[in-house]
Amino acid sequence: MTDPWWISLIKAFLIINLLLLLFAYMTWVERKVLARMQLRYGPNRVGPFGLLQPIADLIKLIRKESFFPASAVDVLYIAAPVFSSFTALAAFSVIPFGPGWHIWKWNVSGEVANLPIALVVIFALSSLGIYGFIVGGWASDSKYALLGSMRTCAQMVSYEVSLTFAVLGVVLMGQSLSLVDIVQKQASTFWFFGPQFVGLVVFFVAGVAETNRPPFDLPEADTELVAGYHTEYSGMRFGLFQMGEYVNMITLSALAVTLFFGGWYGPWAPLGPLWFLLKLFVILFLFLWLRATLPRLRYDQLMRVGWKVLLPAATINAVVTAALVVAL
Amino acid sequence: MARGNPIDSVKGFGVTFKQIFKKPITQQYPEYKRPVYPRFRGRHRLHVHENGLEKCVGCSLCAAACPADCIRVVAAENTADNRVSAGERYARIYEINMSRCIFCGYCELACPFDAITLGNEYEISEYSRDDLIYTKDMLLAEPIKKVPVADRDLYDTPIPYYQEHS
Amino acid sequence: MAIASDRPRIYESSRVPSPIPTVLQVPEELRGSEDLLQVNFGPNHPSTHGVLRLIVDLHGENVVGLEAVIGYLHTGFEKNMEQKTWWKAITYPERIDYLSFQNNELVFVLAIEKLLGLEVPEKATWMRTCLCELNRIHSHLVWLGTAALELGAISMFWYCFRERDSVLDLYEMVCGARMHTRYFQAGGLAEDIPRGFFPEARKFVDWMPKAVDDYERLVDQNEIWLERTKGLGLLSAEDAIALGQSGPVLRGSGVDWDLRRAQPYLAYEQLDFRVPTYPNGDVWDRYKVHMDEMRESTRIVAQCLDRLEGMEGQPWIADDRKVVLPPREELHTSMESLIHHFKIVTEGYRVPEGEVYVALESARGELGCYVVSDGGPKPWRVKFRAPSFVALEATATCMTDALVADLIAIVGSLDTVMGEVDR
Amino acid sequence: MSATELVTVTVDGREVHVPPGTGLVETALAAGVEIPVFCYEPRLGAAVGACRMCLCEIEGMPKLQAACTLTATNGMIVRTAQTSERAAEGQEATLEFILVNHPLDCPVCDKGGECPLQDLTFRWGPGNTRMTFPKRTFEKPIPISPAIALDRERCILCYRCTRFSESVAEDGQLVALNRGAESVIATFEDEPYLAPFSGNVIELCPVGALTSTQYRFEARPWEIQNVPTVCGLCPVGCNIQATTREGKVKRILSRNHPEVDEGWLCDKGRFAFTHLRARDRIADPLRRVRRRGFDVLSWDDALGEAAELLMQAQGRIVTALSGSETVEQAYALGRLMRAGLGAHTGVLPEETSPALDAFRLPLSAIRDAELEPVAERAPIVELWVKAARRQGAQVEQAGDALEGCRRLADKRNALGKSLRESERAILIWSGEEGAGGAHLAALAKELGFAGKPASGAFHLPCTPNGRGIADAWAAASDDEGPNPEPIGLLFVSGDEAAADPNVRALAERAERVIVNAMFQGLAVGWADLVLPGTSYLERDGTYVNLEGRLQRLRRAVIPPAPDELAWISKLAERFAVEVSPHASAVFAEVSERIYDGLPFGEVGEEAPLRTRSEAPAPQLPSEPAAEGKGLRLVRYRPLFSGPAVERVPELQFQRPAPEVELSPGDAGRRGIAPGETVTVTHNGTSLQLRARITKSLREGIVRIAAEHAGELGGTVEVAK
Repeated sequence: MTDPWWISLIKAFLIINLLLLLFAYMTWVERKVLARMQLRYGPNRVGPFGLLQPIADLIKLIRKESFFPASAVDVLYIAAPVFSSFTALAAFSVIPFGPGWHIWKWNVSGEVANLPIALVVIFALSSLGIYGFIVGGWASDSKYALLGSMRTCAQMVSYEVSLTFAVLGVVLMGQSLSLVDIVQKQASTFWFFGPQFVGLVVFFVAGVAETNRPPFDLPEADTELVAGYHTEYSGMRFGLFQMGEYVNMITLSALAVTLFFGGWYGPWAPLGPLWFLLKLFVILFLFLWLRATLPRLRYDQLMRVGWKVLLPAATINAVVTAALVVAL
Repeated sequence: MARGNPIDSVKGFGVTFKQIFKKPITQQYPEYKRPVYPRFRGRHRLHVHENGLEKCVGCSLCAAACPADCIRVVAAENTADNRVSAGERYARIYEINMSRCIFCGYCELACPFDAITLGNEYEISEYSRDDLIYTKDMLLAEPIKKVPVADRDLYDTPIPYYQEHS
Repeated sequence: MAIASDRPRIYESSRVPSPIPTVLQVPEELRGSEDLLQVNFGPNHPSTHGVLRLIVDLHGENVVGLEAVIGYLHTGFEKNMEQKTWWKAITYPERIDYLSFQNNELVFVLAIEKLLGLEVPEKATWMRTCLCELNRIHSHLVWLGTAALELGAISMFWYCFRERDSVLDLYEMVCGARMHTRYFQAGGLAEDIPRGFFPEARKFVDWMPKAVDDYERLVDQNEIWLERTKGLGLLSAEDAIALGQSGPVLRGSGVDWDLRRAQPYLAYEQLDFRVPTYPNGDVWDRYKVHMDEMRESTRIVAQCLDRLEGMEGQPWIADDRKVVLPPREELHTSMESLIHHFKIVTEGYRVPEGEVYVALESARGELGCYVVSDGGPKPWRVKFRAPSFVALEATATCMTDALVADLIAIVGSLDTVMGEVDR
Repeated sequence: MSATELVTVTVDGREVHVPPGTGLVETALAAGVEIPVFCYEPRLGAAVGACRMCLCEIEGMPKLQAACTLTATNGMIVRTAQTSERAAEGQEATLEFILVNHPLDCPVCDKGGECPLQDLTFRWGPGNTRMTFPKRTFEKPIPISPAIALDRERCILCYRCTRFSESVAEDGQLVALNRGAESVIATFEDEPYLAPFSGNVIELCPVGALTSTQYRFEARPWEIQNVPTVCGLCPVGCNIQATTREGKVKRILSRNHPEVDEGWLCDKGRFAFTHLRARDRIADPLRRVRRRGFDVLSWDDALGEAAELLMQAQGRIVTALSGSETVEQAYALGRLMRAGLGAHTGVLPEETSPALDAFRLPLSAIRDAELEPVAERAPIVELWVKAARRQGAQVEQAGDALEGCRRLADKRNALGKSLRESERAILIWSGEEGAGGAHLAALAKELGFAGKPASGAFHLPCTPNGRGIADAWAAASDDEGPNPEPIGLLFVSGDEAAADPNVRALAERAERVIVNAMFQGLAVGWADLVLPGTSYLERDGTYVNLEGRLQRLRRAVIPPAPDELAWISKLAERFAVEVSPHASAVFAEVSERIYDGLPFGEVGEEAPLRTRSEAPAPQLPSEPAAEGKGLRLVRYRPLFSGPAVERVPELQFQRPAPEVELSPGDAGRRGIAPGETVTVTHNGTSLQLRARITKSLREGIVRIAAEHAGELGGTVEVAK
């Protein structure tokens, strides 16, 4: 069942790089999709279709001066982006992306680490990741950044509750906290997005909020707070924050795929990871579509939605599911 | 709090999604240069007569007309061995400070000899302000970068009434 | 939070005291509190991009104090104009309110013509009406795009700019410049209307209502948009009048007042159009006024085009040799024309002594131009009544119970152009 | 004037009361109505009504009348073009007629933009033309003198120029040739127009027919600034405007001060400004280096060097002043030398006596005088004298200064007698003798001018501000010291001093020489240190002219080097003397001492003449010892001479020829015919000069321009 340590290492290495590549091209996709929705072309100068744009961005970010405010708290200021990008990357380790393969004499599983409490790990890591944003905003010693990190703090904490409650139904139905088990369960029964539709909606909305994506991008609302918690960041430190944010978004989408859409399983061909990727992109597209269409919420409205709409909905959903699961 | 039909909120998604299939409106600028209309007022040009003499006589009317005071003309007298323009005087120095110019075209209106016109070039950015002071040689030279002009017959003024009736 | 203080009110039904508070005072009980955070919104801020500074006192996310600092775009337009001849000064007003440029140009030209007692040909009058309404559409489009952008609806900006570009294309075709046209000259128009204008303008007029439909589909019924705009930045009709508001801000507060109808100029008397008003005085209503006005302006443009198409061959500028530049072809044959050309260009025409105030309805409200002439070739005094400046004064009054995010929405909804505020 | 003496005229329905005889143009102006004119110019004498622009309808006269030729009479009812259709039509027709043959030259014409023809056409004329035929052409431009170009196509035959030439300058060189449509302006016999006041016709011309060759195509009216200042080239101090463009003086225009110049300028004042851009103009301090000539120094080094030279001289310093310094500059220099270094010896360019202050009059009084004995004339004074003669004044040549004085003081002298009787008599004196006017003052006192406010005396000095610098130098310190011997350091201030042979002679005795001059040519060979000088157009300050009028100089252009006041102030700092670098502050100090605290700002653009003061009794110097036999040589500085004129090509023809002037008697006795080459001998040195017989010269005297007189002096002998 468990792989030898070096296989895990190779997988981890591959996954991290794939994830980074995905992050890089996610920025490209986002720009392209947004552009098309806004009657523009998007990046199309660097390489064919602008495909080298992410690399150009990377080079730019690395070469750019890493601005450092004189009154910033140095260790925390530098550590914050590193921390948030690390937790974001780490969270992906428990997401199963394939059924597992038999290569030569080893069985290779479809995830880096199959933990019985994978879901808890993900939530734990994402809760930790918040500290990166909060500390980063606070350590910058800037009013905009401070406001941004305050917003992050409140928003993330609020929505994490709803997010967790939203998956309770799935956990109940899957009867496991292991993501692999949940996927297998879906494969053997049905995908959970149907029975858990309320859970899915709450999960998705809370997920958008959790990843600071529009219309919940209040922590970095550019027209209000300049750039929120990362106002004072530039160069690769800023890049790390961006990376954390995008990887979080990917992780969340992957989690949604895993929890509600049967993970790597597909209706026709057993394509494994390809199915997984395809579903992942559909959900990511939703993120972008939201950004292109909706205005930003206001802070108090955001809190209201979080506590008064999402949380009750998620709770009722969980209770009803529990009742049904017990009853059936 | 809730107003109208909540489904209406979703209409907006249709609007954004629809655009994906439309042709983008942005222009791929350096490769594609949108034709300007014939009246477009861009970079100035000084003209010469067919016999090679400059049309400009250095009268400074353009400088007087310029609301931004960006034209400097220093005139001198034509001599037998140095004949530059058709009249008695010519512009020894003719400079336009493009960084001040507001492209109002008053210089063009003011010039009694049609010596200066505002052309169709709009690609006049430079890295240094000094380079934006155009000298006579630059203004007399044939513009290097060409910008297409929309159909002159279609988009330009019909024959003025006073010309028809005189 | 109440803005009224112990000072007397401007008039009974208004809550605005006299003198008008332009600063939102931090309430007594909060003063000196450590919870207050004073934040500079601007001048270097994405929403104010270098032109406006708002010093905001925040209590948490609540705006409790507000002070506007202006002058970052001060260029001394009025004083500059006093140094230029009347003819040259025409190029200045269009740069004051760079979005409503054609209206600004018109108001100054109308003032000159009024002082000169100059009759303008009919064709010029109709063309001016047409361009001014196109200009109103242009200005409202920019407002809508940027106001939506500030609320986070980023795509709207691009859709609005698509139509705006069509308007600017029309300007480029007619005037030679996309924004600062100097097309209106004392006596009429600088040039005749080009042939291709009518079909192109028709195309735009046909398309524009559909575009407005699209904008409305995007945000009109959107729950978040409604949440962000309804009931915010309230300005009652009484307060709006007390604060001297005009234009969409006034009409968004339910006052049915439009100079185009109340005091017709140009060809407005002969035009059929509606003046939209909305009663609540919140950001939403101001937004609706702008949307409706775009539709109405499109109708006006269509009516103008109908009239103009029948005027081919008519003169577009008055035949007054002492003011209007003589035709170019005469410069090579007629000494008199050359002298008149020379004098108008270098010294400028003289405008009889007198003072005049001309007001018109620009995209942002009553745009007034007060001009005093001492009989010389240069204006002795030029003063603009800038609607943006007046609108900005209402910021503090509107800013009751507002959060940071509303601050942006409210300031945005007042539709101020800082170039006009600072002049 | 009492009301009974006024006549009532109605102009366009407005009643106006004016003295009888007032021109109709002025009368209308008094009523607030402008009658446009081209040819009318009261300064040129009687109106000629040549241009017909001033056509008016006058009740009782059937045809339109030229208003400029009429004077106000009681009950006259005038309707100008503003109210009369006929007059307007007439005026428009006149303009149309004038423009029929006017070339389409505005864009190339120097007058364009400040052209009365343009102005009047724009304001009164028709908007379009009926003229479709080819226009008349002439050869153009014709240089009628090195400084003036004539363009006959543009001429509208107003005859202003010829009238000036005929009846103001009285040179008679500009004339109208032919008649009717063929009329053209030309010089007499097509000779170049060579006259000292020729430049005025440029300003008089209402179109661009007469233009300045110096200003040709240099600038347009909207590109220039006009700086009101005062000419610093002769003691008259004509009020001028310096037209500048892009930091360079482009031309000089007159600025009518009715008491000083009446709007006329001599050609020197008008054309000599190009010396500012002379090729040998010094822009940096120079130090003499043996063999190599001069080395350029930085200003810091130069001031260090100057301070060292001044220190080394240990107070044995002589300062030679030019007379072209401003009052402030002279005072500052005085403070530095006298207060800072204890060097009180100054060589002033000429003597000036304050005694004449008691007989002060404006120059315009000359015109109104009935009697004036003249010794010799200065440029504009000459025009005033001519005007006086035209008005019927008796102008007498009084002859040689001292001798003449004595003669007039004699009660039996006929001229002296009428001078005593006349209420309006003016004495004019020039020349370097006469103790700076002390003799003249004594004579005026003797003739009883003190009690006659319309009678006065003028001494014409040689330098533009001799009086001002003498006063300022005296005001700088109250101490006196002995003349140093030997001279440790000679400080030469200004070009005139540098060009003065007497100063050069002084330099022979000096150990070191510092020269402050504009031109390198004046400093070569004798200066150890050269500090760049500036011109009157480059300085702020005040001048005192020959009337004693304090006038304000304004800086028209920034000089290529710091002006004198700036570096004197820095230099003075090193010797612990406080001198402000700003003319206003220095003037405040000077004014406190000698001008009754008059503030700098109130010197004014059209300066008033200070009232006559109770002057001290003239201190007459002892009579010069009678010299040996022979003819007495009078060295004089002609108007067109000096370092500035030498550097202006347009003025070369005006410079004096190498001539010796003799009286007819002396010439006849020696058998000298006009134009013959003669030898002038003095003390063994001799010069070959051309002889010229001058009737106004008294016997026993010969005159030679200083620049041609070489080392001659005292008494000379002239032989064939």
